[in-house]
Formats: sequence, structure tokens, C-alpha cells
Amino acid sequence: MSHHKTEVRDLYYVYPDGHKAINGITFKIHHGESVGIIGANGAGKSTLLMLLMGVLFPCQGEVLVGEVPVTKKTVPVVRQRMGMVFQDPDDQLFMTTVYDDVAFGPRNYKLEETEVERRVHEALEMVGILHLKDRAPFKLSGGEKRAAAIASVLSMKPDILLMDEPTSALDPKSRRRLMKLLDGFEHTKIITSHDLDMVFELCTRTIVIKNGQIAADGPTKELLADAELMDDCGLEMPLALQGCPVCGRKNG
Amino acid sequence: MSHHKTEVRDLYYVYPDGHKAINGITFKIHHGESVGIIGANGAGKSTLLMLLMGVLFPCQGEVLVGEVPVTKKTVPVVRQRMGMVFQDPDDQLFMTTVYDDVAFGPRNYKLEETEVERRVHEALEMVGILHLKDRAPFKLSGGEKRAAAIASVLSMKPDILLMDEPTSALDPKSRRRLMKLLDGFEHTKIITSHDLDMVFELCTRTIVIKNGQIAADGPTKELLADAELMDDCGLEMPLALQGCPVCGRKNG
Amino acid sequence: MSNIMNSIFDIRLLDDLARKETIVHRIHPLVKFLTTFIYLIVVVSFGKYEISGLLPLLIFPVLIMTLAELPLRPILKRMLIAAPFVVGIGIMNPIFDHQAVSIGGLSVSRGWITFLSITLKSVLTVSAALLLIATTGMDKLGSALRMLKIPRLFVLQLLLTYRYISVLMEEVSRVLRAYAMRSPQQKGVHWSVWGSLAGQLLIRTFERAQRVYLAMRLRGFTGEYNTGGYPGIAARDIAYMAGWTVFFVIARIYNIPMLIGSLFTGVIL
Amino acid sequence: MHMADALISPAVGGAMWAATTGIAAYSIKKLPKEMDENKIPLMGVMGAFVFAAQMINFTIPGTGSSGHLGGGLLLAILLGPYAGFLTMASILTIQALFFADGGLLALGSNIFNLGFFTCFVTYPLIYKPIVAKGYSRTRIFAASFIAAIIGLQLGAFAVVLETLFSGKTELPFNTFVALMQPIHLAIGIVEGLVIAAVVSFVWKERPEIIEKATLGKAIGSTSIRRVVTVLALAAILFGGVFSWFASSSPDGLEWSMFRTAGVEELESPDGIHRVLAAIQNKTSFLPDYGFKAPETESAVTAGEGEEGEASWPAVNSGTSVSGLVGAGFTLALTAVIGLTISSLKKKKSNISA
Ligand SMILES: Nc1ncnc2c1ncn2[C@@H]1O[C@H](COP(=O)(O)OP(=O)(O)OP(=O)(O)O)[C@@H](O)[C@H]1O
Ligand SMILES: Nc1ncnc2c1ncn2[C@@H]1O[C@H](COP(=O)(O)OP(=O)(O)OP(=O)(O)O)[C@@H](O)[C@H]1O
Ligand SMILES: [Mg+2]
Ligand SMILES: [Mg+2]
Repeated sequence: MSHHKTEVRDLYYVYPDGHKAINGITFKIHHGESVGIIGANGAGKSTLLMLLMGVLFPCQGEVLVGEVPVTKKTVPVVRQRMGMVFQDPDDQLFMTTVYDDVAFGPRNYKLEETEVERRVHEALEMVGILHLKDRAPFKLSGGEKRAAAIASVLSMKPDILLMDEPTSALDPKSRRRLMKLLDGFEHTKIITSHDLDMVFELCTRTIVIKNGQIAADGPTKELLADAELMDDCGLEMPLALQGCPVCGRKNG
Repeated sequence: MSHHKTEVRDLYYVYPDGHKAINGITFKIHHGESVGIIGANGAGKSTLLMLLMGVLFPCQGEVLVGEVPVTKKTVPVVRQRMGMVFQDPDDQLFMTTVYDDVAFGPRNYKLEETEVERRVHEALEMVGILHLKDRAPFKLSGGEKRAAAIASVLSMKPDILLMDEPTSALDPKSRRRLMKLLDGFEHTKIITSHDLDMVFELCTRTIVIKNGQIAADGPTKELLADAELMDDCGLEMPLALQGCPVCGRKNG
Repeated sequence: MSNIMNSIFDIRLLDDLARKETIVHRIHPLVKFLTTFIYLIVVVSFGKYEISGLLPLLIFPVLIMTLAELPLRPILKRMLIAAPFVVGIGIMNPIFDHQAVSIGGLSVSRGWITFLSITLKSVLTVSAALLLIATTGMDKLGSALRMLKIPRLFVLQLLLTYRYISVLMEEVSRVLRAYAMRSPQQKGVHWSVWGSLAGQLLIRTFERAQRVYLAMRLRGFTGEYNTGGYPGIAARDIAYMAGWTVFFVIARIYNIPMLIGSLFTGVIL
Repeated sequence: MHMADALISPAVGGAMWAATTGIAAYSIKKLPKEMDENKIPLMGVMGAFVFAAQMINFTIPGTGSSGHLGGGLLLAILLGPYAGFLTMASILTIQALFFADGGLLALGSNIFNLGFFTCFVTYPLIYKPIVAKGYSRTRIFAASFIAAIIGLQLGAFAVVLETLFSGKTELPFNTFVALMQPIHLAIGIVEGLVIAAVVSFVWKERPEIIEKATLGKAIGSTSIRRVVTVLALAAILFGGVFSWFASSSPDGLEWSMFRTAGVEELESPDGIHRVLAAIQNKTSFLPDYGFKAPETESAVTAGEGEEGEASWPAVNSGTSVSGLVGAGFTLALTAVIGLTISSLKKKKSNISA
């Protein structure tokens, strides 16, 4: 299924104020992979996601989504394939009802209203909040908002799901529910997070970013257990891997 | 040191829209204790903190800080003893430099400028950001902002530190640094969080809230290891206690 | 502070009420909107010495409130809060207009009549606006505006403002809370902090707006605001509007209480 | 200083609605096409910001005075006059609906009073010329401060005019002006200082937000001709009306205004009362009371209005008695209808439950 491949070739990005946020990144993500992108605050994770989505355009290098290079021209097509879930769901839920929010994307692609309705129902059911469809987003709880934000992206039937810190501010149960939901999504997933335990459970592959460059790229289980690498990149091993109070093991 | 005791007696709070957020809570926190307040989204943790700080006033019951009941009249005195760190440091830093922000509280208490300066330096040193004192707070990174927010509260020399979700959005290293910092603070600490691993490491005592009532109150190590209790309250055991990849232990 | 909290409750309350399912809620939003407008025009067209003629018009809010099963208390509370300016202006009348009028043998200053008339009009107009939103909701009202051919740019912008009001009010109230925490015994924000406090809030808002725009663009937004189809106007909607309009016009032309009163006094005397 | 529905007459309300709609339509047309899509969220979210920020209480210590953030000018500075005006319109619409500030009929006037003067008078004529020479702290401060104060003064004066033209309340013009203008000067000074502080801060930290909005293509260059047109309009509106008032005798001001405008008579029950007196006499079961027909004002001349005025208090007591009885009966009937329906509803829901 090479048409869903996401590829980044020698990417550089400099913010207008001169800050070099991405300094030569190259990787290839295949269809169905779930990839965690981790790194310290300010490493460049969010910037990388924006380059993938065609929100920003690289100063050098290119991004290819299913063989199509992401340029100003191809962006509308590429975006239909990619869905991005923001860190703050309030930024993403801008309509007055959950239904309208989830229908926003499909309507913009000029689908029939019956098809729109089908998709909205499907998406809301998938995240388990069909009963909230007529509610106003500002009255939802944090977890419900997050679910609605995901539904608003799922209704566009993306092949690739990008998420920026999806578990922040959720209580442990809601976090678990979200992780289960994401686990069930069979397309490509690219997730950035400081919740390394979530990355550990959800992603088979991890890319570690440091100062806008790739510090490591490989199987999650290996990278996250590498205490030295983690420490070097301003990170820490997932808590589940750290000292076990039963067997007394310390630091992996 | 009974004068730093914080006591809550049969507290009830109903939001003006009729939502019963706190339904009969009673506890006593002694000087120097570090207490975690945990519970699912919407359990009433933030509401409880606001009642302690005299931001909200109870509909029934009372809050006593060092034998003084918190009322509209006593609030200025009580607040000098309590420092609250908000979930989003952006809400808390409103001056143009870190120095001014940290000096804001002491200046309002009409202290001598030399004393103000002493306090500011002390507070900034304590959180390790003295070098940032002339920077604009809104241009700092997430972790630095959090530290500045804590310093702005420490400069008021509180006997009791209240924090609402202090570790959210921090990368693992910054989170660890913050935890070390809090561990060094010898006065009373009351912390609400969904980061149960942080509570596990930092608090000796935990109060579990469910639907505005106390579901459990006791030593952290016992409560957080009680899988049934955690599950019942929309929580989960800390990740460090869940399945250890080395000894293969499952669920505590 | 409590002011902001109350405003958040008000918006939430009205939003909740608008999601009820009653006969009134089911009436077409455009029809409700137009009916309210006709009502308002009729109410304000009464002169400044009018009281009795206005009374029959009370039936409109009363009927809507009962049929839509709306709670009386919060709506009354809102009306009182809205009153100060109107009362402030109204109360000038007894001062400037002393001419005495005799009503039922009692001598009353004409200014007081004007004052009463203004107060009554205030009650009627304020309740009409609140009831419109409490039985329609902002989203449906938006679609009514679209049907009136109000440009979509304006409607979308209006809905966005509505959507983000509660987000930003909560943000503002958190900032004020943090401020109050470190400045006991201050009623408001000290001038030395005006610029940085409000300015930082503004910059954050600006950044949020950019993220919102980004989120919209990522979902295919190109400046077009696509809504679903509009519900059609049914016979019952037309009947609703026609019924009320006829009543309003009758109430405007004939002083109903006076008719009733004359009938009564005529019978009794 | 929201104009309220209860104080406005249909004629004034309608006229202001027309004016506001016209300006709004013009503004929408002027918003450059390619800027639309990114401005919409900015307008929406900024509108919400102004709404929320208006609840912050800014105080000047020691003086007891405090103020709030004024919306119109700030929005014009941030978004340009066209987007600023439209945003102000939606803020006021929401306030009218949810907070009963003003009202739906008075909405046109409120948008005009708070949006037009700031976005289309003080912004282009005061703020822009001052900062046109280049941005500096002092210029930004002076520009926003002066523009805010004058904008509010104009708005307050418009409220006075609209209220008087509506004729729903009895306030001599000079008293009203003497009351409104100084109060709004005090409010305006604090408001001006707040706006100046905010704009200066934002300019210092994120200059592009302030500079782009004012100089960017989004607004288009304000041609000299347009400035002159706006100036002339404002001059006619205010200079003209104001000097005309000033030249009349103070006491007679109000009544002469009503007579000239023909607004008061339009609604005045007294004039109509006389006109319809003859008809009433034929309807015997309605002793001595007039139906009021709203559309008969053409028959009423100014002189009759004056006379009607004088004859008003002479309404005979029999009429008032039937009025009072009828009023009581109407109220009782209304209450009975309300109570019956709600108790029926309760019963129904009890049965179904
Ligand atoms: N608009 C901007 N202009 C200039 N520099 C920017 C801008 N946005 C981000 N940066 C800088 O680029 C770098 C990368 O930022 P980015 O937001 O991608 O980090 P991140 O890895 O997502 O961090 P976090 O974990 O805190 O979300 C940071 O140093 C940041 O300060
Ligand atoms: N201003 C408000 N008006 C009405 N209800 C409110 C308000 N603030 C909070 N609530 C409700 O009170 C309950 C407790 O809220 P609170 O914010 O204390 O929860 P919390 O435990 O802090 O949750 P979280 O973990 O999500 O921060 C929730 O059900 C919430 O919806
Ligand atoms: Mg990021
Ligand atoms: Mg909370």
C-alpha cells in the first residue's frame, strides 16, 4: 500500500525569526505503522507535524505523502488523507454543536448531506459519544472534548492520523479509554507526546528528536529502555520501566 | 505547629447553576504534610482547592487555616499563608519581567523594596531560574514558566503550597526537576493531579475524591496500590506499580 | 469576578434551555425570530403615557415561558440585571414631569406614569429577547440569519464569537483569580498591570485565533461556511406567526383592558 | 451606555437599524476577498476576547474610579475598521440576546453608537493620522487615548439624541447632555488609558499584530476623498444637529425637536384622543375612551399635539377606573392562562412518567 507511505527527505525549517527548528530530518513511515515522536520541550515535534500537514513549508528538503510531494498546490488533496488532532481541543471545536463540528470537514468537501450525516454518525459512534451530538462543545468535559476532536477528524476518513499530545489533562481512566480507541484505529498513526508510557504501549516505532534532528529512530521497546539515550535527549524511561517496587529492579 | 493546620469541616459547595460539586468533605492536614488529592475529571478537586483559598465560599461547613475560619474578612490574611500554583502558568504570570512577577505579591504586602529584592532572589534561586529574572515570562518555555509561577508564589513565603496539576505539559526531565524542587519544600503541600506517579513519589498521604465526597483518605502507598479503589474512582494504579517487564508482576 | 462566573452560567443556562424539546422549541427559528421582532415593534410603538394598553402583550412572554417550560426565576433575575440604565433614565421623569393626573380618584404625577410605562416596556422587551434565545439557541438563530440572506461571513463570525466566549471568559476569570490571590484587598486591576495583564491575554487570544484558523483550514475550510440544509417552514409555523401578529395588531389598535374594564364597570354600575 | 428597547421608538430604532445595516454591508464588501478566510476566526475569537475582557475591572487606586476595556476602537486597531465594526456588531448582538443589554430593536443604535464612531470616525480621523508618522510609544499612547475618549463622547451624545428623538422619556436636552457627557468623559478617560496601555504593550511585544492591521493591505489605503466624506458626514450629523439645538431656546428644545421630527405626535395618545373623540361617542358601551390607531399621525398637526398635551390630565376618572379594572383583569387572566398551562403540563408529565 505504498500510496499511504509518508516520507520526509532531508527536511530543514527555519522560523521567520531565524530560529532553526528542524535541521535535516529524514524518515519513511509505511502504511499502518504507529509511530511515536518524542523529545524535550522545544525539540521541534510540533513543527515537524506542521510540516507534514503542509501548514508550514520546508526551507529545504521535501515531504511526500503517498508519492505526492506536499506543496501549496497539492495541499488540499494531501490534507484529506491526513487528520490532525490538536493539543487543545478547544482550538479544534469551533462550531456551536458537536454535530456541526464533526460535519464541518465533510461539508467542506461538498459531500451530499445524507453522506455527511452517515459519516458524522459513524465517527461519533467510533469514539463513543453519539449521545453528545447536539451538545455545545463548551459544555463538554475534558475527555469528551478530546473524543469530539478526534471524531471531527475521523469524519474526514483520513488514512493517517497525527496527534499532538493527545493524553494531556485526561484522568487515568479517560486516558486509558483514549488509548484503546487509538489502538483500534488501523491506519497510520503519528503521535507526539511527553507521556512516554502511552508511546510505549501504543507505538511500535519511535523517533526521538533533539534540537531539530533525529537522535534515534527504531523499535519503541528498544529506544525507550535505553536510559542513556533518554537522558541525553531530555527524556526519561517510561515509568513502567523504571524501578519496580516488587522486584526492586532499578532503572531498567 | 498547630497554627499551620488546615482543616475542612463538613464542606458543601453548590455552583450557582445547581451543580453539587462538593458534598460533605471533612479532613485535617497538619503542618509539613504533603497531601495528594486525586480523582476523576470533574470529581471536585479544583473546586476544593478554590474553597481552601477562599476564592469560593462554602454553602455549608467551614474551612479553617491555622484556627482561623476562612471568610470574606479573613481572606487577605489567610492568603498570605497559602500560595496557589495554577494549572496553566500563563494564567499566573501577568507582569513584563520574571522579576516583577515574583515581586508582585511582596510589593502588595507593602514590604520594603530591599526586603522585596531579598525575597525575589531567594525564590528564584530556590527554583533555579535566577538567570531568567529579567526575561519576559511569556517568552519562556513551558518548564521555565512553571518554575517562575512557583517562584511567584514562594516569594510570598507561604506556609502552605497548593498546586493544581503542576506537571502537565512538561517533558519528563522538567517534570523530574519540578518534583525534586517540590520535594525540597519543607512546608505543607497540597497537590491535585492526574499524574499518579508524581503523587506516589511526592505525597505521603492521599485523599481520593469521588463525586465531591471523600472515597478514601490514608497513606499514599496503600491507597494507590488498591486496584479496586482506584478503578472505582475512575483512576488507575500508578504506572510504576503496574506490571513490571522484568519480574513479570501484574497489577500490584 | 463573580460577575464573570455569573455570565458563564447565564450562557450555559440559556444554551441548556434552548436544547429542550417543546412545542415552542420546535417552531421554525426564522418564524420565532420574525415574530419576536414584530412583537418588539408593537411594544415600543406605544407612547410614553401608555400602561394599560401594554398589559395584554404580557400574554406573549407568559405563554412562551409556560409552553416552553422555562424556569421563571433565572429569567426574572436577568430582567432585573438589565434594568439599571432604563430605570436610571426612567426615574428622571417624575423629576421633570410633575403634571398631576387623576387616576381612579388618585392624583398621580405624569412622570410616574412615564416611568411605569418605561419599566413595563423594559420587562416586555427584555423578556422577549431572552425567550427568543432560550427557545431557539444560537446555532439555530444563526441558520435563521442565513435564511434572511445575512452574509455567511457575518454569521460564521457571530457563531465563532459565541463559541469562544465561554473559553475566553474562563481564561479571564482564571487570570483574575491568580491576580486576586497575590493582591489581597484590591477591588480591581491596578493601573501598573493594565497593559501587561490585558495585553498578554490579547496576545494569547491572537495565537489561539491562529490555531483555530489552522484547524479550520486543515478540515478543508476555504472561506465558505457550509451548513446543512435548512428545515422547511411548515403550516404550523405560519399559523404561529400569523396568530401572534393578529393578536399584536389587535392589542395595538384596541386598548383591551379598557374594553374589558368598561364592560365590567358598565355591568356593575 | 447601551440604548435600551424600552427607550426607543420604532422610527428611531428603524432608522438606526437601516444605518447600521448599510455600514455593515459596506464593511463586508470592503473586506478584501483573499483576507476573508483567515480573518474570520480572528474576528470571532477577538470578539470573544473583547467580550470577556470587558468584565475586567481596571481601577485607578486612590481615586475610586475604575473602567473597562472599550471594544470598538481596540477592534479597529487590531482588525481594521471594517472587520472591527462587524466584530463589534456580533458582540453587541450576543449581549442583546443573552444578557438583555440593550435589546433587539435598539441593537441597530447600539452597534452604531459603539461601532461606527470608533471604527469609522475616531480610528481613521484620529488614531491613524497620529500613528501614520511612524509608531512610537508616545504616539500609540496618545492616539489610542484621544481616540477612545472622543469615540465614547460621540457615542454618548448619540444615545442622548436617540433617546430624545424617541420621546419615550421626559428629559430636557441640556440636562441629559449635562449628565451623559461628563459621566462618559470620566469613563472614557479610564477606558482610553486601558486601551492605550494594552495597545502599547502589544506593540512592544508583538509589533506585527498592531502594525499589520493598520498598514497592511487588509484595510486598503484610506484615500483623502474617503476621509473627507466621512468627515463631512460626521460634521453634518453632529455639528449640524448640535448647533441647531444650541440655537433654540433651552427650555423649548425638547418639544420643538419632537414637533419638528414628528415623532412624538406619532405615538402621542393625547392628540389621537381628540381626533377619535367623535368616533368614541358613537360607541356607547365605551364611555369616553379612545381606541388608539397608530397610523393616524398624518391628521395630527403640531398645534393639536400641543393642545392634546394640555388636555391630557383632564381624562375623566370614570375612564381611569375602567382602565384600572381592565388592567387588573388582564393581568389576572394572563396569570391564570400561564398557571393553567404549566399545571396541565406538569400533570401530563406526571402521567407519562
Ligand atoms: N512561531 C514561532 N516562531 C519562532 N520560533 C518558534 C515558533 N514556534 C516554535 N518556535 C521554536 O521552535 C522550536 C521548536 O518548537 P516546537 O513547538 O516544534 O517544539 P515541541 O517539540 O513541540 O515542544 P513541546 O514539547 O513544548 O510542545 C522551539 O525552540 C520554539 O521556541
Ligand atoms: N463554574 C462552574 N459552574 C458549574 N459547574 C462547575 C463549574 N466549575 C466546575 N463545575 C462542575 O463541578 C464539578 C467539579 O469540577 P472541578 O473543576 O472541581 O473538577 P476536577 O476534579 O478539578 O476535574 P479535572 O480533573 O477535570 O480538573 C464538575 O462536574 C464540573 O462540571
Ligand atoms: Mg509541541
Ligand atoms: Mg481541575
